[in-house]
Amino acid sequence: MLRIIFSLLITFLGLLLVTFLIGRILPIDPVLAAVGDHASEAVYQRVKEEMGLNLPLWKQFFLYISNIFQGDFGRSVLTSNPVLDDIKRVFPATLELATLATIIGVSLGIPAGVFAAINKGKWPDHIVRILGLAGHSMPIFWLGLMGLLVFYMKLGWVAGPGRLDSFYLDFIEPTTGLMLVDTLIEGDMDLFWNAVSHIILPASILAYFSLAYIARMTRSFMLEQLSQEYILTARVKGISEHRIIWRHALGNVMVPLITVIALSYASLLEGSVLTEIIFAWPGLGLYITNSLLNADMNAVLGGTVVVGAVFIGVNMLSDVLYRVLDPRARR
Amino acid sequence: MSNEPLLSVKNLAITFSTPKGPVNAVRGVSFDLGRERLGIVGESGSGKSQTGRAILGLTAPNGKITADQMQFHDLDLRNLTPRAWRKVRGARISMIMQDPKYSLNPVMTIGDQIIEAYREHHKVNAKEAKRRAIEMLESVKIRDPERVFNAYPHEVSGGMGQRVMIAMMLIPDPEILIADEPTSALDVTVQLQVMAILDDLVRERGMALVFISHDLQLVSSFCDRVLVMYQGLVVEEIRASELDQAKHPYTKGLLNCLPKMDGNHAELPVLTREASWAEA
Amino acid sequence: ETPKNALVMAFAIDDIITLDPAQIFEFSGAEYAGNTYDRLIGFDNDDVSKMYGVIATSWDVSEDGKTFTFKIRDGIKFASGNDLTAEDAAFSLQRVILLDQSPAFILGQFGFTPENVKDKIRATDSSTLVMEVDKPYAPSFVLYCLTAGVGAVIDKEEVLAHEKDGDLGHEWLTTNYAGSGPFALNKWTAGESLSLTANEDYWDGAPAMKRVIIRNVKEAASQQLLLQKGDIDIARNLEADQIASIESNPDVKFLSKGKGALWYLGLSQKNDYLSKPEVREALKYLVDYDGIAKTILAGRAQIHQAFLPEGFLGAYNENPYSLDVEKAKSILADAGLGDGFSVTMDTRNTTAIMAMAQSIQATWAQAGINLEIIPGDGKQTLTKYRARQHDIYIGRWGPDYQDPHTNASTFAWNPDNADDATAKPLAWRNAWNPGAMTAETDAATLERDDKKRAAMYLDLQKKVLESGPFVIMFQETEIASMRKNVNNFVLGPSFDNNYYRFITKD
Amino acid sequence: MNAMIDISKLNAWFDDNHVLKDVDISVPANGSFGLVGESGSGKSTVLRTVTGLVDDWEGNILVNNKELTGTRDKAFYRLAQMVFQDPFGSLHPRHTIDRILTEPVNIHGLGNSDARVVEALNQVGLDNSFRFRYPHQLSGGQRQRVAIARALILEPKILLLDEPTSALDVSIQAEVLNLLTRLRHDLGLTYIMVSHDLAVVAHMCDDIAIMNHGRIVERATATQLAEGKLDHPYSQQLYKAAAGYDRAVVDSFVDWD
Amino acid sequence: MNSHTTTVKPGLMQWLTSDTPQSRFQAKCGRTWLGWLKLTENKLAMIGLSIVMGLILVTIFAPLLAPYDPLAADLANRIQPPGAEHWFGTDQLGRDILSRLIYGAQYTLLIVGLVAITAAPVGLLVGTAAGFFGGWVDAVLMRVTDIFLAFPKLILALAFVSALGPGIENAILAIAITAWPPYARIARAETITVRKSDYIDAARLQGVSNRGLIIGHIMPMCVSSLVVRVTLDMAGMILIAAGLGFLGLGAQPPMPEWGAMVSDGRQFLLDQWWVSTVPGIAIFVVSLGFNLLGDGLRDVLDPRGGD
Ligand SMILES: Nc1ncnc2c1ncn2[C@@H]1O[C@H](COP(=O)(O)OP(=O)(O)OP(=O)(O)O)[C@@H](O)[C@H]1O
Ligand SMILES: Nc1ncnc2c1ncn2[C@@H]1O[C@H](COP(=O)(O)OP(=O)(O)OP(=O)(O)O)[C@@H](O)[C@H]1O
Ligand SMILES: [Mg+2]
Ligand SMILES: [Mg+2]
Repeated sequence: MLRIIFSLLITFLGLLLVTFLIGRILPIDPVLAAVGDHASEAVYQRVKEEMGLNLPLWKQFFLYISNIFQGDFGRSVLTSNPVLDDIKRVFPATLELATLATIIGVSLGIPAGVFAAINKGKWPDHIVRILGLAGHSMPIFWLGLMGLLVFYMKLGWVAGPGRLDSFYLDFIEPTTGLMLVDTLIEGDMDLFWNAVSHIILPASILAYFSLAYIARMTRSFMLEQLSQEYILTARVKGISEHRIIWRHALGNVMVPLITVIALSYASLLEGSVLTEIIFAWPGLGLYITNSLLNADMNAVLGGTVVVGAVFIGVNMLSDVLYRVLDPRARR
Repeated sequence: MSNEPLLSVKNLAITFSTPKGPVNAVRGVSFDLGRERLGIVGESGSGKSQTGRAILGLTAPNGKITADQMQFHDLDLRNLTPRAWRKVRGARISMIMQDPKYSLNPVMTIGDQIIEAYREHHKVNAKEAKRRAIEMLESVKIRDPERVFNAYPHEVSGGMGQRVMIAMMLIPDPEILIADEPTSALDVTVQLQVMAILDDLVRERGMALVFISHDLQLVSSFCDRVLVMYQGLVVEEIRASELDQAKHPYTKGLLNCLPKMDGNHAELPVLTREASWAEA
Repeated sequence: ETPKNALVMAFAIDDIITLDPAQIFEFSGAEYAGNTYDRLIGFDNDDVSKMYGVIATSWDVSEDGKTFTFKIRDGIKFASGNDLTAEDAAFSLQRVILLDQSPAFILGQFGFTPENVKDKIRATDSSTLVMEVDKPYAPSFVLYCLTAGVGAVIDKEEVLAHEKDGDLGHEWLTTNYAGSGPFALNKWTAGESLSLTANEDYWDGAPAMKRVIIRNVKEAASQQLLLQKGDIDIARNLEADQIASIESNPDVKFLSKGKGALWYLGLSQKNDYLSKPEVREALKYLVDYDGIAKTILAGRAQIHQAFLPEGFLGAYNENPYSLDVEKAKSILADAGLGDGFSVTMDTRNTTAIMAMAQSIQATWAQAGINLEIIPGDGKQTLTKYRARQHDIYIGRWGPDYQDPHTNASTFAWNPDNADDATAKPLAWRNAWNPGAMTAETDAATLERDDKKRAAMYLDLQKKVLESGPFVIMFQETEIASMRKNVNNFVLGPSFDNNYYRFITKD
Repeated sequence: MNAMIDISKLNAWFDDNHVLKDVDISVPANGSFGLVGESGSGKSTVLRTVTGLVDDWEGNILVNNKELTGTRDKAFYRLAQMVFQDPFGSLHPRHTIDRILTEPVNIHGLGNSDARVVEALNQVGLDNSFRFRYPHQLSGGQRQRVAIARALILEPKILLLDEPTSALDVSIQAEVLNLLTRLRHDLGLTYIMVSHDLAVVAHMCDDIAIMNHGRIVERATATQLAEGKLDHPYSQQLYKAAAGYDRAVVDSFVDWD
Repeated sequence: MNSHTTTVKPGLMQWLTSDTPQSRFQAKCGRTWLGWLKLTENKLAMIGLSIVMGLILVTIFAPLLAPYDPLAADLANRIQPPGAEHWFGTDQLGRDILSRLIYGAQYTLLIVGLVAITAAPVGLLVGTAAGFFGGWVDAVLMRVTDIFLAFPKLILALAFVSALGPGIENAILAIAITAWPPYARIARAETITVRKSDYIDAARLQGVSNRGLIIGHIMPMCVSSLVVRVTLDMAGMILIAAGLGFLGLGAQPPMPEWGAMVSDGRQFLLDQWWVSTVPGIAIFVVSLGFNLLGDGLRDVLDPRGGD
């Protein structure tokens, strides 16, 4: 246990250090984000000092780390909020999107993969594979804009960019920050359905990506399991093919699959900058990118810590699930 | 006992299509099976397992089966629907696999796997099924059936696993049991213990047993009758007790090349194969 | 469809970093302040030389030109309910100097310092504000500076109630509101939205729109979709081609207004080629002004080559240069550069600038000049530019206030061309020493006769046009695309005079 | 007697699992020593400890009168080589037979690799046509011959054989056993041979030890074994089991786990 | 389908498929030939291969194939719809999209090629070393891998591009930096299963050094799953490059890099769809090609991976 915590700590420190160094080598002047292009030299110098940028590098890093351990991530230059507050706002937006996308991706991807595996080499297999590959091969911003054009503009099935219709924006005070949950807490079904109609398109587009990956991995794990001896045993017992696939084979497929799903979930939780831009979705990816492009390093570091924590958290969760699903891994 | 055949196979042939061309794994095998212990021996790749699997309709998809006859009671095994096969498998013909380590589902408890076999063919409630399963585990001489029932396959030893396998395959009470090298992954002593259990069960239930092995000595000491296979052909069929009078040079050669425990370090006679053996 | 009494707008507002008028220096921030805070005085959007009182009802300039006295309007209330007095006005202006944020120099150039500002700017009674400047500046210069964002009047009592560590309420006001304007802040969610509510008691009449919701939509194509679908009333950041493509849409109309911002190339004089006067001249002949204006910027800009935008006092509106490859070639040949040369250009990666850069790249190639475009994000190219590490910088310069000095002091003024200079105007960034022009620029601020002053600026512009290291190309036109039923949106020459308060919807 | 291999008080551990307990083995030059016992009794571990594949061990191992330490040098591998149980797993699937055999020659700088490879192949009864095949193009018996050839190419004095025939058919087993017997005579090799098959060990070895749970429970000569003169009940049981299936005998078995 | 059997001389066929090759060269050829046969059986993989070959050919013969100068701006002729004169229309500066597409092929090839030959070996080295040595070497290397893995991919790439300055080479470097950690993981996992195997022990007993073991024995076992993974990832690399292009940090204008073309055209997507869609389709087709090829290669190289 101590070992795990220690190695987590090292990973975190490493993450911070790398981020910090990136911040320093970026040829972007962080002061510019704070004072703008037209500021006078005096103001510029004063702000630079205020930001602690004239200290030696190691001192800056040390200060930053010690602040973090006191729970202080500093203030973002761009939003002038404490970074922690910003993250509390942007992360739920990403979390909501990523979770829904993963739910869609998993609930369609696994059956698709299984379906392809049991029909290996026949047309259902080819269809699943081509559709899956397509999901992996299209630029997401193109797909996003096309999705908007077709489903929002032309067909009117879904709502446009944003998490809610604009004039609903003020009506909701974030409790959890998850729009779907908050609207339910408020008990306003109109708002809830509005939120659903906004999230469904970006979530589906992200889901398409994870679906493609999950389906492909499910297929190949499934093929591997179906050639195992215990499947033959099950057949010998006279068990229905249905049960063999969904209980026996899938039960074993879930074990490696859980890691695949976790990784794909973790990568969605990092936030997809491009999707967030297209769908005006104020999420983590956009936040970090914007901060990075303005050398708003407190925000970038804070965001990276969150992403790192999410990554590590999801990995640990998948380890736990792995143990639950695979009795061999239990101790 | 063996006068009325349960299963009659005539001229069974199995051909696999592979990238390198067709492989004739089994070429015209015929035999009748009564309520007896029939051994099939032969070296690796001679088609023993494929013969056994064909009886259960479990040949791999790239394999093609032809036979003049494959009669099990009133069922023609050559053209059963998947649904009909499921009624036969487990309930009427069953099979024990070689290696319990790979043949049991690693993520299901042993109990669940046994119950599943039983309930597939018997409409009983879960409690009754569990009672039967525990009973069955006891009858394969497992000392702590409750514990084993709740255990996962990796938590039991190889010998134990093979007993579980036997319990699982016998619980629906089949008429024919095919055992494909059921003990070759086990230690010698455990091997014999498992065979003793099998022996008892066959005697008690009046089952027909097909015992597949490459160990001539073991088969001859255990079975009633032996089929000797070579390159997909049955080259000799012989009563087990008369094995020392085998006529076919292949059978004789196999017997001869076993090392003996006589303290003699001399060269072992080796098998010189003749092309004519492989001609149908 | 949006509600009748609310305005929904898509606008890239992620440049807002503060809501404190003493610090705001960004486009969308300025627009926010312009709609939520009142200033002492304002100017007519259509004729900027006409100034009128807003919070001040009238003003006087002393004989020596150094003392300005303002009479404050009665009966104005802040959103907090507090009465607005001259004390608030004085405090607001002092606060700008005391906080010394980016825009502070706009007032600071009149000699105010944190030490003296409390004496120089003061309320003599509840309705009189007195301001003493250090030199007899042209009165229009001083007054124009007061129309800028730093002139916003804030609620002293409210702000000081939230003071922390003597910050004059700066931290609080960064995300909060203490004004008296036609709209009040409802909520700002950085990077997501900004929402305003109407001030029902506004002294000049309550706005028709009870709510204004501005949503941050970065992607122009998304803005276009939202507008076409009717989910927003106004889209602010459509690109020229998008506007062209929805021009025929009967549900949409456009409002355009010439802005003060200029598109220009800054040619670093540290580069051996660019420091040759012939090269500077030739490059001015090598931009396809017409083509870019008609196609890439279609409607979003007009050709303008002098450093004062049209509408400013003394602006020079002739455009002597046009694309003439042959002429450019012969000029280059005379300078011994007939075989051309290679330079780089730092280019921020927005659609319009990138397209312009590529067009320029293509025309320069015709004269044998190999232009390498170095794309980068805005802050990145700017960082390089400010550090004088560029060859050429293609950029956009917006005036800080409505007086000509704002641009003169950056294009034509550079008292110290050393790398460690304290003042860093555009001329400095391009390592250009304008010589006597620096002094002439200073002199123009003290010319109290507007006619003469205009002539001085005209002269400066012509000199810079001829010899300066700037290829000024276009003056920006802002186009707001809106639904047919939206009326009376007002666009002013700069962002802090884009007004929502007159908007009505059919 | 001048022992080629002399192991005394050998103990070995895998983590906390004590798998060898005070094992003593002594094999004279050109001798052949058999180790039998059930699965997991530690037979392989004895051989792997000698060859340096086990890290955590104690005791004395003398090979050719030289005491072994923690690491084995190149010279040791020219003296002792090992043949693994599984001919399918002990040959690198992506290397040709040629490469498998050439590599040790080059590493030890023996030179003349072509000739050596051909010779090694001939020694194990494989002709030149096998040289450029991949392992998957060979049968089990042929692979085991290659494995033996690889061990022989360094001209060792000692071969450690870990169940070299248990994965093979009886007819092939006979060929491989004959080959091993012939090589021992021709090259004057010393063997330690591990097997679970009493008959194989009895056929191949002069002295035998029976292992159970990491201990040697009984030692016997080949003749003693042939006559069934074994004392320990476990050895007795093994002996009886080797005779084939006999219901009565099975009932007398006791569990050893 | 059988045309290859008729075009190849029977003698050569026999030589190739011989079970008893007479030389190293013959053994290698035989193995390659068998792999090739297996690949040719997979129709999808062949489609993938032809797409990739097509890409390579287009790259080589771009000057011959392209009807126009890909860089020649012609503002008068901008955003023309597809037609007889410009098959795929023109872009916002009036450049011929088809010609840009043809010239852009080389950048796509460059991106995937360079990333593959930088990221894969780094990942392979790190992963095999970590898996082989275990202990603290493993701990350190895997922590570093984790750190890079825990970083959002695009952001890491972005950071490196901004640090190094934009441009195709730096974009490639940045993508490579983000791409290696998964390879290290794969290689490590593979190494761990392999390092315990008998043939590694056997090699050790021949006196092979650790370095020799890693390079000569372990790496060949990891290469096939890595090759498969790399081809499957190529689509992702093209897309990340496109994403960098979208954010303006990929290729330098006027370079006709496909991702940048998609991104440039997006403001016309709603009305002049072809400007963005045509290069989008090109990216899709090439990604598809690599994916199909990768899937096919898996069947050939890595029989465990599914079939
Ligand atoms: N799916 C398949 N495709 C191609 N050939 C196959 C397939 N399954 C089995 N074979 C071939 O059929 C032949 C007979 O195989 P079978 O498994 O019956 O042998 P066996 O006698 O059981 O051998 P062992 O003792 O090794 O188990 C072998 O040559 C084998 O390679
Ligand atoms: N690498 C290892 N890590 C941990 N435990 C091991 C390892 N190798 C062997 N063991 C354990 O050491 C004990 C002895 O193993 P060993 O392989 O020597 O037995 P064996 O007699 O050769 O058995 P078999 O006949 O199955 O080959 C066993 O309990 C085994 O589980
Ligand atoms: Mg078999
Ligand atoms: Mg062993």
